[in-house]
Amino acid sequence: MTFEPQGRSLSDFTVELDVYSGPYEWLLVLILKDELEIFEVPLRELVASYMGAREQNAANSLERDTDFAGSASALILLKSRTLSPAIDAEAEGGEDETLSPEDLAERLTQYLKIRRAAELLRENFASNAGHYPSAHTVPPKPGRLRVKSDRVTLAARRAFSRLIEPPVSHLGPITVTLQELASMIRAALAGGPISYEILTRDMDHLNRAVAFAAALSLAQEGTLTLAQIEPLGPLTLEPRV
Amino acid sequence: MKPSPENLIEAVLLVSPGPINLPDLSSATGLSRDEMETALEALTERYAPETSGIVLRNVAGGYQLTTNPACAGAVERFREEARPAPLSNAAHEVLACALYLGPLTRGAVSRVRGVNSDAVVRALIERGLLAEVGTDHEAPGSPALLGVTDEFLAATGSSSTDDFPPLGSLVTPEELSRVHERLAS
Amino acid sequence: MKPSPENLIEAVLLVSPGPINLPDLSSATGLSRDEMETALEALTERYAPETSGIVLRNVAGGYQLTTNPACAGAVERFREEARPAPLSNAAHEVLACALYLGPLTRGAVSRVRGVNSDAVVRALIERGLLAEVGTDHEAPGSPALLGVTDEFLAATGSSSTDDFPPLGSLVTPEELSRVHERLAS
Repeated sequence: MTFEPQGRSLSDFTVELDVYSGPYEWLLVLILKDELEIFEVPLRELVASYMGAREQNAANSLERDTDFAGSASALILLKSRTLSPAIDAEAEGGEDETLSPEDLAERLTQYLKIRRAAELLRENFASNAGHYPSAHTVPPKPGRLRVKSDRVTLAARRAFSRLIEPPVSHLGPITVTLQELASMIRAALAGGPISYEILTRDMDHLNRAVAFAAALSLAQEGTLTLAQIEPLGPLTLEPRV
Repeated sequence: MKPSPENLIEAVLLVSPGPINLPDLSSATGLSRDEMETALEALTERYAPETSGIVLRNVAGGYQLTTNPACAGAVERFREEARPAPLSNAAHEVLACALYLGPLTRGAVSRVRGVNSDAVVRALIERGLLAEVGTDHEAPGSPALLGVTDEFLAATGSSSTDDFPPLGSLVTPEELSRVHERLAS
Repeated sequence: MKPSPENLIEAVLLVSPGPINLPDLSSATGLSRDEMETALEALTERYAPETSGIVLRNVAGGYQLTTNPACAGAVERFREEARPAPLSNAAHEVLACALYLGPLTRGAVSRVRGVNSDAVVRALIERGLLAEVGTDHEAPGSPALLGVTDEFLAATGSSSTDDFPPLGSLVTPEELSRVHERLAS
């Protein structure tokens, strides 16, 4: 890995995830442009990947750490908002009606059915994959083809506003040491609930922030529960059984 | 040689980019409905997935020759293309909404799923599985209505949307009562 | 089913628009020369002009499936009556490039879109929507310049390219300058 002494400190950080592989900065752009669903980005892996690629002694390590912590926390906020429709609806200004239990039950039932239908579709797609059509098609007779002009203008908008990834072949591959913080938290949880303060006692600011991000991600996955008895009071990580 | 009905149908199927419905097949080949049905039965056997590398499928309201998925590896190597990545959970949910509740607007999809679904809808339109099939003139701003496409039917191996089991049958009464219980508690 | 050598070859032949030579066929299917030759003999019989509407031909460049000339009437009628396959999103994007930025070279189209677009360009030229309208003498190798055709205008129901909304109304000035940077690079 090479470091640029100034400019964008994370420009050389690349990530390898199932949903995306390439420069981290472009991952952020894709998420912000809604071209990649934040829903599908495993934040824990992202944090692990950063920690694995981190070089303590690099000249701009502080700047890099700060930038990463900043953008990672923004992603967490974005993801939690996506997962929480209540906030979404509020932000969009609509749907502030309170649902009666019957309505809520109706909605959940509807969603459950759609969920099941989605599972059925997944099976159908999987069992029908691999049917490729004939390539021996004859060109249609001139004049029979209709092109919708609004699709052409839509395509113009799409093609001309698309951000194109810069070539990254000159960047060396990053070897990711896996899930440092997440496994550290898991190990700590083996001894029962642990307070966030104790867990992060010996950490610097950045590590504390990243540990929090990892804890949130583990909570989302269902590995642990975050308990905070009083608002702004001490935070406890509890293993979920 | 005087071509048989099977021959004529085979030849037309080879040059068709998508599934051909019976009226189009009849008008190209000049065969009667009965002749076509007999010939298609014979061809279904000739191009059966158990014995042939090319298979005859009855999808999206028509007939189509495609490669046998058992040979997909060789085909993908030849085309130097990997199989497209499988769809996400979110994408399957959006398609399920369009299939069972559609045509419906983007807003309606998002309401059913509880999260904004616009990006997923856009990706599915790109892949040709979803399309804007009309306009909801009642709603403010006359938003577009989304429906599944013939390509969706072909990709799921269905002849029509009627091939799918009714939505109500996908959830058991026990599951439904669990939902109500959880809400009551 | 475990596909036989015949099955693998059939499938690859279906997705190849032109003749395939034996080395390419072998690298796609993983078959040895002997296996291929035995299989091709069997397939030549299966797809013989005396019995089949699809025939296997051994032409200069290799092996190819084609329609049986005896079925040409049906194929021609199908071609005349068939509704052409709708254009893909990629095809619409290439047309948009030619319409709004053209005449421009194949390379410029690929740079603007960020992906190699040669195959899409070829298909659009075949369909008569795009044509080589000049030469870029400045560029190395003097590549051809592409523009939309009168047929494109007819297909969109427009009388001239001025019927389309101006580019400035579709994208922001920043986006536009990025596009021009890519064109110039």
